[in-house]
Amino acid sequence: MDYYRIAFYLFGALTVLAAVVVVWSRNLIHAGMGLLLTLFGVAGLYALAAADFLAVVQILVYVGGIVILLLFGIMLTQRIAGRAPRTGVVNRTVGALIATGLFVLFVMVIFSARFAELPWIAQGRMIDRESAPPVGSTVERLGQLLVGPYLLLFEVAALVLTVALIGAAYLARRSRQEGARPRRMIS
Amino acid sequence: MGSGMEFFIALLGPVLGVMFVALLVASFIALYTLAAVYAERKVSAFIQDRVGPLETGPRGLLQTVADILKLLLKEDIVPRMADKPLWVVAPFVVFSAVFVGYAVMPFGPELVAANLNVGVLFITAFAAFEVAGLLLAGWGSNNKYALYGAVRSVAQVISYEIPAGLAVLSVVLLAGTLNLQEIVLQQGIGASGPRHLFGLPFLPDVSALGGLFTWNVLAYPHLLIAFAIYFIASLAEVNRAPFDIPEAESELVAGYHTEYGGIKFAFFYLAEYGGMLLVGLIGAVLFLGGWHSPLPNLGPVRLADWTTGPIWGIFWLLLKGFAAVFVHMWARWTLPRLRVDQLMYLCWKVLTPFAVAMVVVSAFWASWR
Amino acid sequence: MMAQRGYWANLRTGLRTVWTGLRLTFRHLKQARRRRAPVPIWDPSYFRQPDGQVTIRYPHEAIPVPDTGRYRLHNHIDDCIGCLKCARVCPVDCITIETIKAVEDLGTTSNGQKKRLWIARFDIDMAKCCYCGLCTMVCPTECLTMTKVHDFSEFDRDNMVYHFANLTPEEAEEKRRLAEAAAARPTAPVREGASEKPAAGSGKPAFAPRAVPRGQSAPPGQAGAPATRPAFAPGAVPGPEPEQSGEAEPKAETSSPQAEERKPTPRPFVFKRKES
Amino acid sequence: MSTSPAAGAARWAASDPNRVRLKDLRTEEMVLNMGPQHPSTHGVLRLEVVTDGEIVIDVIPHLGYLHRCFEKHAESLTYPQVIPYVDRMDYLAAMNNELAWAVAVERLLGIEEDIHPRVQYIRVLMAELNRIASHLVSIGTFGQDAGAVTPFLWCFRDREHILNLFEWASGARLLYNYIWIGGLMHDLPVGFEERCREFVQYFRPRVRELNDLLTYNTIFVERTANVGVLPLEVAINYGCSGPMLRGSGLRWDLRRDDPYLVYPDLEFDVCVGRGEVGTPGDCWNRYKVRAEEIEQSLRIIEQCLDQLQRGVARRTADFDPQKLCPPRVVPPRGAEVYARFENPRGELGFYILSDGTEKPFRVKARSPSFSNLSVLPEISRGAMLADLIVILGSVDIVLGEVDR
Repeated sequence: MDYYRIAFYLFGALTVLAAVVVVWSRNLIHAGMGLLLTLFGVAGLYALAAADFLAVVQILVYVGGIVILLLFGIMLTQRIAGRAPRTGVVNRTVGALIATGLFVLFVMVIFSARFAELPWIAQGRMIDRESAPPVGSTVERLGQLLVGPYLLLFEVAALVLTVALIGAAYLARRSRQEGARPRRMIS
Repeated sequence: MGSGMEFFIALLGPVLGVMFVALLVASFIALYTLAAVYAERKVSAFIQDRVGPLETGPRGLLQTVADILKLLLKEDIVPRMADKPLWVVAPFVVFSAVFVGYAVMPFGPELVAANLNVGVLFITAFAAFEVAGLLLAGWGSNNKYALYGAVRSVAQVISYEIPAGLAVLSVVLLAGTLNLQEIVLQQGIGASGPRHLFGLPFLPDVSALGGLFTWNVLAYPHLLIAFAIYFIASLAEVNRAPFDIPEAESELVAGYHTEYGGIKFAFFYLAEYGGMLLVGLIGAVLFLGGWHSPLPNLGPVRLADWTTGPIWGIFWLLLKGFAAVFVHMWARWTLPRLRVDQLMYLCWKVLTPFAVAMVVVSAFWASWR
Repeated sequence: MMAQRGYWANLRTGLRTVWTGLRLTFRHLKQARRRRAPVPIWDPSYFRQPDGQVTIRYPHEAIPVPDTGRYRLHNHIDDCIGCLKCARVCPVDCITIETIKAVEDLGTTSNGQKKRLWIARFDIDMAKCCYCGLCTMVCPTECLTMTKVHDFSEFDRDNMVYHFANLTPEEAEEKRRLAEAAAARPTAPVREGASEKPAAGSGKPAFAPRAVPRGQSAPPGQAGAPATRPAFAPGAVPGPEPEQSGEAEPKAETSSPQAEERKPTPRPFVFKRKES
Repeated sequence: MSTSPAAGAARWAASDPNRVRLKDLRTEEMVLNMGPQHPSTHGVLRLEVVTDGEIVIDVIPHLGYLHRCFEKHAESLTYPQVIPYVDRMDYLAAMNNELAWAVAVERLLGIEEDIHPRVQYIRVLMAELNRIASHLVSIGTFGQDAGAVTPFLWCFRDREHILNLFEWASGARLLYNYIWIGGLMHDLPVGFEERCREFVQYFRPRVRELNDLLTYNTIFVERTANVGVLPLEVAINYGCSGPMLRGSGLRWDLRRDDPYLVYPDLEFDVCVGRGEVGTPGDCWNRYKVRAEEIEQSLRIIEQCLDQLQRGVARRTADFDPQKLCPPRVVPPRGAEVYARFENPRGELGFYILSDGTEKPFRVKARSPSFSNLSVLPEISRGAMLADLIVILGSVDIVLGEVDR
């Protein structure tokens, strides 16, 4: 038992428990907060796997950005006065089928993958943690990869996001124009 | 059993060390907040031709101590209709998001709790995490004003993070690292590689001179604009006037912490003032030489060498941070508050284009160098 | 705004005005080393005080109240002739007066008016008072005045009722009996026994605090029409033996020299609390 | 959920793509109760605000938390006794209210023309001083509504000098009972005129300071210009008056258009919203009208002081304004009057009907704040929540007068 292991189990437990909250909570806000914690736990796992950049980006983008916006949306669109927003259970059969299927699939993949024999894992196991030089920043490698071999994918992703942005702006504009109430535009 | 004991000692030793450092920082934040609240009252009073706290202790110095004692002794009320778990946890989330930021802050040579390779990103990420706490507070209070405050703070975070991030990026491009300590080291006498005055190669190399001239804002003059952008955005980040929209007193009573009292309210205060100092420190680290002395070596008068060291490092960095906090206060008691959409205008149409321009300049500068 | 003036012009104005404001507030920050002295407005140096802190640390220092200051009411009962003008003019009916026709000679007031009435009751409810000063203006003998004492808050609303009468309830009852008797026998001579009292108004602190049953000191039901109250109201019955409450000295009294000379001053009637 | 199809398919409703139309994708409306305990409702006003996110859809002001039955009260009080009550209507401009009541009753008695010139000039002096004090509060709180706290305290610092002057003259700092029917409570104390002149000199640079800090500050201008635009027709239709009406561009000032006392002899400009910044009728122009009126009041004060020190209203030994008051105010039976006056907040009118006794038979007060407040929903629909506060601040209400 060393710190990495303790931390690993802590973050693992956090991830799983928060995920359970996401699934079981019928209060949408609580579920959203659970999702936030799950992603936070995953970020911790990334950090333990020496992927510091990824971990921080996970927090920045998912925790600080996406989930917050998600909750923001829930709060704005659901009834505020009165009871808290709740979800109902719908599509029981289909949901159960899909969930079971995915579960079986993942288990099969995990057991067939034989992680221990993957080259980079094997390589990593051979490094003596005490004497090895500290793992350098992954930022440079990532950057080089992104503008090197994966440039096209990077650009495509950027394009998709731009389109999404334009779409969002368009939707916002449309709804404002359709609104019957006159709104004086200021400055 | 023996191995168990060894195990626990091996386990607990470093944990205690970390906890000691954490407690040190936490108590520093608490003490600093006491002083900062007092300073804020005095600054506001003097600007408004008043006298400020005077009665509690000599020159009113114990006023904030009395206030914090009052907050500690207050009954811990939970509103009946509040979403209790969220409501209870929110102030601590907000505070820890700020608190964690201090972990990667280089206070001097070798004086940094966690020398993270991605320190800059780390702080940005947890600043975003703070918003989660505000959202929890706003929703958990089950109060419309609090909800408005939370919603506004989320709208605000999206606006200010872009220019702030771009301004930081323009430094990172030139520094070539995300490590805060390395960024600081580049701005002093120990800098590797030549550092020309105002970044112009025909001017003399000042890396041996140190002091003011090696700071980023002087080594790369365009970063002065980036610093201004960062500073304005950081005002918005810590919800200070003129961007105190989420807690706008005249509209939202107290925004997201309307319902809070007692120790929970104190934590919001700690977070607010801790955040003010934190963004000031980040600004100092990125633009103003971090813990480096502003005094240059002038021939035999080795001012920069004499004023460098762990104690000096803490002194200079905190001095720069407090200066930023003072400007925060000064601006707060001078300027009216912007409206939400005007903050958006400022962030998206004024700050962001300029910040992008600064990034472009930095990129060219970095490749040309 | 922005559309009218253009992006750059607006940016320039913004920076300029923000900077102007910051400079201005910084100047005030520096000015805070000086402070105004708490001089009264009639002092010629009032508007020549330095710029700087203006706060007056109130309990420690105060701006002097001008002589015209209209604050706590005071009735110099020796001069009161019980004409009821003040009670009648009061817009909020905060003055309650009961008079008894005197059968003996009461002397004259300081401005030479003849006194004909005992003031069995002269209560001013300062909690109701609106400080308009009308009562002091109509007072023919100028015995009712507004003093400069402005800080006289109380914990109990009953303590805001100030009693100025020059008779104790027992004495009032006595006088009332005498008056009734005199009214029944208009030609009857003044009884010997009563003549021991004529100097009562000046010889002893007639308006010293005295006990009246709580219900009587500020009867809420009588608030509406004390001015038209008959002088021989049956309500003024003798109370129980007085509780001594003279130790409750209103502290605001000492701050005004004017109030000092008027000693003995009216003291609010203080009920003893259980714990004291 | 009411648009869900047949009951059997109800549980599919949530995923029905046709159910959600673009125009339904709006946030739900929320009713926000602002007040009666709220930092910015300037008293015990309750605003029921219907909001769509940050946007105000409708505002319903709920009044009456401060109702004290002034009009009914007045029927049971003699005419001079009403003065302390009118003080408490617009408690920030008590002198102006007293002046209004006194002149209205004098008009009822038919003695308006006979008022001693010194009394008249003192009244005007006091009214204009109080106008400055009232506008200072208005400007200060308006700045605070916009988030600027410092101007508020600077304004109160200067208002304090006016209150000190008033205390010196009348004995009270807020509710003066100084202007009496036919006369005054006292003559001015000796030295008052000089001190008043010093005040004018002291105060002029402070107005400039205020302009630097607040009036032309870009953020303040952004917050207030083009916000809550009150078109002139709307202002007239709602019976707005005072700076509200002038802010919309109408040169209408009762001191000039229906003059009373010695105002015809005094020189002053009627300030209107010129749209120097923003458009006439917006919050900034209303604010600016008040700021400019302060300077005009200073002008009037200087002219009054000239007359009081050297002119027709000189101090004389035998002048006793209290003696000028009629001993009993008994207007003839059936006499009625409607008199209107330019208060800091607009047209204050008193309708008085006499039944030949010492007490009025009927009194009706037309209070400017009430009429001005009534236009609030009209101009704040479609604004943002932050604008609503600014608009309310620019209307400048005093709840004591709205509710009476």
